[in-house]
Amino acid sequence: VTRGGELVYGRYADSLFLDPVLNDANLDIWILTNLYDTLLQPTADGKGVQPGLASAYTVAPGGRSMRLTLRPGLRFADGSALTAQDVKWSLDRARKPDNGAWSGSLASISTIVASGNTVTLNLKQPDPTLPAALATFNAAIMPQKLFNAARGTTEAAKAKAFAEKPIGSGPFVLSSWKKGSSMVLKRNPYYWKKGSDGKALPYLNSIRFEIIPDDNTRILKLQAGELHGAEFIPFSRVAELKANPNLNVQLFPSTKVNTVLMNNRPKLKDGTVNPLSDVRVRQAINHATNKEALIQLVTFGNGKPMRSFMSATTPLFAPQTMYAYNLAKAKQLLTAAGYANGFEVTVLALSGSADELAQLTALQQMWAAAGVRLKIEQLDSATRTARYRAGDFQMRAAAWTNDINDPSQITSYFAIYDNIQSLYTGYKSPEIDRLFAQSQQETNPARRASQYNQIQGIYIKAAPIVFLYETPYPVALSKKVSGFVQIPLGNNIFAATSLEK
Amino acid sequence: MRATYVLKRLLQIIPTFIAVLILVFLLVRLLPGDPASAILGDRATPEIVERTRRELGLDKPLPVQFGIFVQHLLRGDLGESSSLKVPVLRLIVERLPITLFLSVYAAIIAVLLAVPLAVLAAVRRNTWVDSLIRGVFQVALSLPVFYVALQLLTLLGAKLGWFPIGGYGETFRDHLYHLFLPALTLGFNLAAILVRTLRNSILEVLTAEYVEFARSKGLQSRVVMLRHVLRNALISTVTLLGLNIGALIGGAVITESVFAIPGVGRLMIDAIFGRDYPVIQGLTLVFAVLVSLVFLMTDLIHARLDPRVQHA
Amino acid sequence: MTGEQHPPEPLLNVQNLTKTFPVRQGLLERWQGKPAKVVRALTDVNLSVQRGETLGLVGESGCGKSTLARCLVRLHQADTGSVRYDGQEVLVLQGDALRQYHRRVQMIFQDPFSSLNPRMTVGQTLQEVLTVHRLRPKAQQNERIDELLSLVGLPAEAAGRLPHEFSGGQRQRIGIARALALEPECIVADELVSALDVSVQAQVVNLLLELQEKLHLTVLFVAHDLRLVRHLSHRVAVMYLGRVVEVATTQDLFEQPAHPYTQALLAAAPLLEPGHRSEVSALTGELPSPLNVPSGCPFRTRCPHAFDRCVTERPELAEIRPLQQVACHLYDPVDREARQPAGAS
Amino acid sequence: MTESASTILSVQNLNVHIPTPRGELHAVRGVDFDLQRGEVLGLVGESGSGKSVTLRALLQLHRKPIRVTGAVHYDGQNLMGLSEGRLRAVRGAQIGMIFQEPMTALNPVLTIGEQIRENLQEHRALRGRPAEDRAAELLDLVGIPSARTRLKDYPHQFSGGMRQRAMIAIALASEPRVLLADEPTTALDVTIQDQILRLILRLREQLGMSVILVTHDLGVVAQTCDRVAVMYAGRLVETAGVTDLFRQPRHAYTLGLMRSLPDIGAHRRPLQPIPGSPPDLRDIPQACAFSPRCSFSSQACFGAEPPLIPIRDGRASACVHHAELPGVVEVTS
Amino acid sequence: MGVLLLLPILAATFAPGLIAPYSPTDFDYSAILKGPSASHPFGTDNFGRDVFSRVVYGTRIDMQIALLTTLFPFVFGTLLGAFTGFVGRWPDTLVGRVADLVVVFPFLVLVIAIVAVLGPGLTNMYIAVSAVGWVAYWRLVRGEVLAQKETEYAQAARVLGFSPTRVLLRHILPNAVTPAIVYLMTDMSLGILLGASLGYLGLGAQPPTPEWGVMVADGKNFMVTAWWISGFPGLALTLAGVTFSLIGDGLADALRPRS
Ligand SMILES: Nc1ncnc2c1ncn2[C@@H]1O[C@H](COP(=O)(O)OP(=O)(O)OP(=O)(O)O)[C@@H](O)[C@H]1O
Ligand SMILES: Nc1ncnc2c1ncn2[C@@H]1O[C@H](COP(=O)(O)OP(=O)(O)OP(=O)(O)O)[C@@H](O)[C@H]1O
Ligand SMILES: [Mg+2]
Ligand SMILES: [Mg+2]
Repeated sequence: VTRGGELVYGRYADSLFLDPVLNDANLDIWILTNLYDTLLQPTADGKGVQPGLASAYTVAPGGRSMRLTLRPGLRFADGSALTAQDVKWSLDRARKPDNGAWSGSLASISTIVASGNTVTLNLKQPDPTLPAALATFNAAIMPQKLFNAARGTTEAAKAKAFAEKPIGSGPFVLSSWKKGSSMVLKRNPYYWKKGSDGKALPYLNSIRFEIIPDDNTRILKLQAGELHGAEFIPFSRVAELKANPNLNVQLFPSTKVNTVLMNNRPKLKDGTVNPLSDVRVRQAINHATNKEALIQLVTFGNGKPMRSFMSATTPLFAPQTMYAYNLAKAKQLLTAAGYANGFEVTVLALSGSADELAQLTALQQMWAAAGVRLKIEQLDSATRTARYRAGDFQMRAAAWTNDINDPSQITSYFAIYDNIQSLYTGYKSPEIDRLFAQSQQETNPARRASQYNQIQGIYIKAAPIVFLYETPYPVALSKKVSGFVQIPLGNNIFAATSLEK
Repeated sequence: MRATYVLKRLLQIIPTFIAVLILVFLLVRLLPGDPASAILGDRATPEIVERTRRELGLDKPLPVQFGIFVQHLLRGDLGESSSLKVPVLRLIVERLPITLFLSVYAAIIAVLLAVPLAVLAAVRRNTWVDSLIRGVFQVALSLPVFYVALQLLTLLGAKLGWFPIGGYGETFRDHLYHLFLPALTLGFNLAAILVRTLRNSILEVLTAEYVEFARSKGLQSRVVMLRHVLRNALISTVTLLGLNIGALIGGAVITESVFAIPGVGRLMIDAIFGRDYPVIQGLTLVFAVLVSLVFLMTDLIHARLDPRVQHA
Repeated sequence: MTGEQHPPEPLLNVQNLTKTFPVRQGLLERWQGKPAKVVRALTDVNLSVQRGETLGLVGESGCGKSTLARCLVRLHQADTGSVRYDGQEVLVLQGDALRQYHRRVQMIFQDPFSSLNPRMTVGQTLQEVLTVHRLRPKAQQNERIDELLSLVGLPAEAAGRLPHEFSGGQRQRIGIARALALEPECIVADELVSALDVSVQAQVVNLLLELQEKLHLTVLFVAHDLRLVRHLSHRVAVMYLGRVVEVATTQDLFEQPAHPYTQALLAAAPLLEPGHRSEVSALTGELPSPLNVPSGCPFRTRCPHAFDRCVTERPELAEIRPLQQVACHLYDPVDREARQPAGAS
Repeated sequence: MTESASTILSVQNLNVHIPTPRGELHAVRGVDFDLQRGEVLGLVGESGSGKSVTLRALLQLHRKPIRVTGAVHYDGQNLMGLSEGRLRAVRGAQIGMIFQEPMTALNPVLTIGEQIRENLQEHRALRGRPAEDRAAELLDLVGIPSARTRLKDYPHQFSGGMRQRAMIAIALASEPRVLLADEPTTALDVTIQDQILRLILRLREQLGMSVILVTHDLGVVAQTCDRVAVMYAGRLVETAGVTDLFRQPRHAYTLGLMRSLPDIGAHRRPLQPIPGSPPDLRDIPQACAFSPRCSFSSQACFGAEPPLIPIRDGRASACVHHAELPGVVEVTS
Repeated sequence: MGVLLLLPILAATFAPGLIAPYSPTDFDYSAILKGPSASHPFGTDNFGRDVFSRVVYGTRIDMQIALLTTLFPFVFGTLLGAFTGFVGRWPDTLVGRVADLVVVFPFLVLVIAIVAVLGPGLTNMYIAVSAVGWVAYWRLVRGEVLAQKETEYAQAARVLGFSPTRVLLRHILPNAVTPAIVYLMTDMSLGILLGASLGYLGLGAQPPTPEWGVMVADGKNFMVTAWWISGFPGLALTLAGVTFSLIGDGLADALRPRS
């Protein structure tokens, strides 16, 4: 492998807040692990976990505690030692209930004990998701001393100051950052992991992220050799770039599912009757959706039909019998529901998103055949979010990716009303609630898998959403680049990336 | 005379500025969808949204918010971007020069293109040269900026590799090189407007009695053209150019996103979409001041070119 | 005419009419407390026009002739003073009363190219007047239009044409017809024929004379062509820098001009006789700016006879012989003997 | 007309065609005349008769698509068909021109000084201080007080009369031998007009210039000119010494002009206008152009346009009836 | 010339069905991203829609945009300009200040901000453009009215005892409105372009509306592989722009009163 060099990578938007705990956007999450390492790490296929800062972990019988052993000689990027105390402090911070959106993933921990190079997590109840949670960005280990030394009097102020110049133990460390324009990461000389040449990773000297929102420009820059890699390649361009001898288009498997969420509530915000509250109508719409055609049209053949509400890359995914494209069936169901003449329904779309627009335009056409007249209302993200949070919508296009290597996250968001009203669809199933609660403490993998199978079956039948397709992460790289991975959770892993001279 | 004139014009900006302040404040608050929602993603719970609103001071009544805003403003504090979590002033200081560079660059390209071509078109009026010049610029005027931008990028940038695709560069020469295509895109558009008016005013000036008089003095045609015709024809063009600088800055919004230039145009759009009130406010104020200053400069140049103005 | 004959009550009587135009000033200057600048277009103008008479009004460009004319027809609002028409104060008229006044007093304009709305045919122009003032029922309007056109010597078919299809002289006729449509008693003609060629001028002048005869019009004839004024007017008023400096019967004014300015004006007008140019220039210097009117007598800066009193004291219009009024200190009995100007007889 | 030693400018068969959207205008139609050294030649005629166009044609100022034909001999050299470069040596240097409108003929954005110096630089190769001095001298010559400071003024800071004088100063900067003056006083008051005409006459004396004075004011002609050429519809219809012309016009149009002026004795009597209006130069009939308005017209006036032919005493007329025209009734003021 | 170009535009506006061979919105999965051919003269887009048909149907939308982005500014700006120019004094000063305020904002930014407030879509775009666009007309007409007010025919109208309203509406306005009408033509093509720019940002016409600007924007991902998707609507935009401008020039000539 070649060592050294600067990789220039085109991102479509910049990160906002590089704090593992308090951030809330994929833009942060997907590069955070390059800066902050976690005790465990997701495997490249996204299905399991592997050792990280902790070289090993053991779960006590009965599942009420977990013991992790830290690697010897761990250091932060400034050279200071990474101790078990840092681990305890970091995890305590991450699980504090009002700290950020992610604290719930560590909610099962009751106390943490640090001694020597071991850390013991005592649990309130058995938690099958814990290893995955520890491999997630919010459980990243931060330097307690440096954090406390940061400017500011309050915890929040310190977090902000620290996030401006973060020091972690990941393969890279932030070197310069012009918000919204570029970010440079430098090699962390203290990184623990070794490369295939036996020397410490990473191979690269630095990574330079350039923020180029316009897809075309990003691609043009890549083609012109001004970038070594570019994310979010529109599917329409995949074939073209694949044909380019200098480029390598990678379609990394993802946990991304593309759906149309429906408002399941009996009444709409304005008090009118909501046709989508009738399960037959929702099923009819699913039947009226030609997934294959959609995949051709929107992803240019780069997607796969959904086989559950979660992606096939999600642990405990169990393929289900889905709604086949069947117009007759759709019409029949609609007639049965009293909509023989169809009805009009409005979908909230994100303005400026070409893919979403293409998708909805296609659906508009398909559903029209069944009498469902789709109106597309393009909104900016702020307005759209406010609208659906308030339950003031009929449909909205949505894509989801998992953040945690476990099905519990997506399930709690998609199917559990008490979290955020099942992604604000208003869908509620006591059956799923019960199964989910059980699964959250089920340490037996087989039983947990069966619970998840049932949950998925119930959800698919109720069809609170329109199931569309899964898509990979399209990344185009120069042929000189090797060893780059984007794992199904979306994390960009540059640790083992190298750049041929 | 000159100094008081400048002062007078500066004083005139103030009321406009105050009105802009109030208007922006209100406009921004009228945007539906609150910034908290914009900042937080899909997954935030209502409590988190509420907390963020509190942090941003959005729970206070409007007049209080305005008071705080003005107070901070007087201290030179434009607030902190709610999405980028950086002081707005710093963002503006970082990015404004880029947009200014681009705008001035574009204006220079526009003038360099427009003046000789307008002269040529006017002198050769109603010939094929005239038709060609007018035709090309008419087409330029009828195409969306982003289309022209993308075509230039594809052709001169990607295909021929003459210019870098987007970016800004480090040194002055880098800037010139990197920003050439975006400046050309904007400049061409502006040139189209300028050529049209300049050609017409040259034609008008050409029929003026004083040009005839100048010719009757036996001056060289170059002298007649430059000193007598162009100087007078440029007067109206300068005003037009000034009025269009605002449009130029507006045009930067799109050009900057196509060419991946981190200027204030792009910042503004991001801020509008992200409901980043402090940034929108700060930028609008800066735009207002900037455009007012450009108008002022236009007036001054106009006064320089046209002696009738100051004394009137 | 003898002194005993008391002139009848004038139809139009202007007293102490003053009109200034503000000059735009910046905020800054106002803050600095600089006095507001004004153009003194008219200062204490006194003038009267008898019924049926033609009063000529002459003077240099910018001396306020048009301003006076416009004040009379209320196109400008005078600052102070009074204009009485047939005993009635004109300056306060509003609404319907003003409209009634305009039916009696009409103005005819100078520029044959801009005095007609270029988008309206002659017929429409005339018809509008008839309609707005309800002068004729709809059915009779066409007849009246023909009548008006023939009155000013235009063919009936002219009604269908647009102004640009006419020559300058013809347009002036249309302008006259438009004014006459109101059947006015008094006409204010501002440089009616100045823009026309001599050959055409005569046509319009004849028309004016003829109409005056036929319709017993009173005319205020503003012009700078002394020859024409002499030909048309019963009496002539001379203005200088916003003031009337001399008023007299035509004969008196041309044969024994009293004011030094009138004398200079007459001397400077070229004669139609070859080789009769006098050796010395009639006047030197420029007309002072009405923004900055000289103290005392406005003419003193160019007057060959100016003396100390002219600097400090403004001469008032005073009768020096029957029907001849002059505003000049030279004719003040105090100074009279000493300083009789050379030109005056 | 033959060229003699004293002739400085000789014009033969000058024609100017101006294309317009509504047809081609034959604005100047076969004009012939000579200008003698030191002479003031008046060119009169009503508005649109082609006076200005003629003057511009003498200096070859017309541009495409206007067509000019004929010959203009200045000092024996035909200016027609001379290259722009060669012409420049004549324009301004040998023949100066002043324009009709003092408001529009000065460049509003250049100071008066610059506009004078421009001329000095081109033709006298004067620059800097000497140019400045000479410019001030010229302004002084035309009677503008405190000339040196006024050099820095812009045209709009001058009054109408001063502008007209400044224009004369510019035209005279390089001491031309011929001055073409296009209605130099039309826009001015009589008192100022008087000053300007005197100025031109004085300069003619001092510099020995020849002047063509275009005007439509017969009074100005009478007071200023030595000889007169009367123009009607693009043609010269009569040329004569000024006294002869006023005593006895030899063209019906000239006579009409004089008669249409008010007569001192005839207070408030009808004038004698020339009926009708001048012809459209786009469509001139095959006849004397004045015939439709002429009270003397007869069969002889039609068929072809009568040429300008010499009649006695160095006069020429294009009137068929020149011999029958009555004298003018006494015109005195 | 302008009229000649206008004919196909009018035809496409009023009878798109007669010209377009296909529906502008129907997908054809068998003909996705096909280049220009006999059956699809302008090719097909990524949904297999016939670009030619979409361009033809788009004409109506774009003419509507051209009209509606300019109609209100024109009418409002013109009337206001006429009024304040005629009356002068404080109304004129007041409107002048407001106009100053509006022009201080970069036009596009202001429109984007307004559309962002009101939500994307053509209707809101019209509102936004109207809120800003009137200023140009106000200036033009006001200036012209100020000039016309001083002309002798306008003064004559007053002396003839006509009411101020009549003087303004019947005499001054018809003579003052010409530059505004000429500008209207330029503005119409600018309006379409603005629609395109907003479409590019997702704030303009909403799918599946076949609007030229949005079509150009939609095709931006296919500029290399399928240039026709954006190329032909771009051509249509250009032709419309040229047409309007030629008509503007023609109108300027035709409306100028001869003297
Ligand atoms: N509307 C106006 N605003 C400001 N100043 C004006 C206005 N109208 C006239 N004046 C000024 O008032 C003075 C008198 O002008 P007026 O037009 O009455 O002169 P005049 O005697 O008619 O001149 P002329 O012979 O050139 O027509 C001039 O100095 C002129 O500049
Ligand atoms: N550049 C031009 N384009 C078109 N027509 C022109 C042009 N110059 C002059 N003319 C026309 O040529 C004819 C003669 O014009 P010219 O200016 O010589 O008249 P003039 O005798 O000088 O009149 P005035 O006394 O009004 O100055 C007129 O009919 C005029 O309209
Ligand atoms: Mg006047
Ligand atoms: Mg002329």
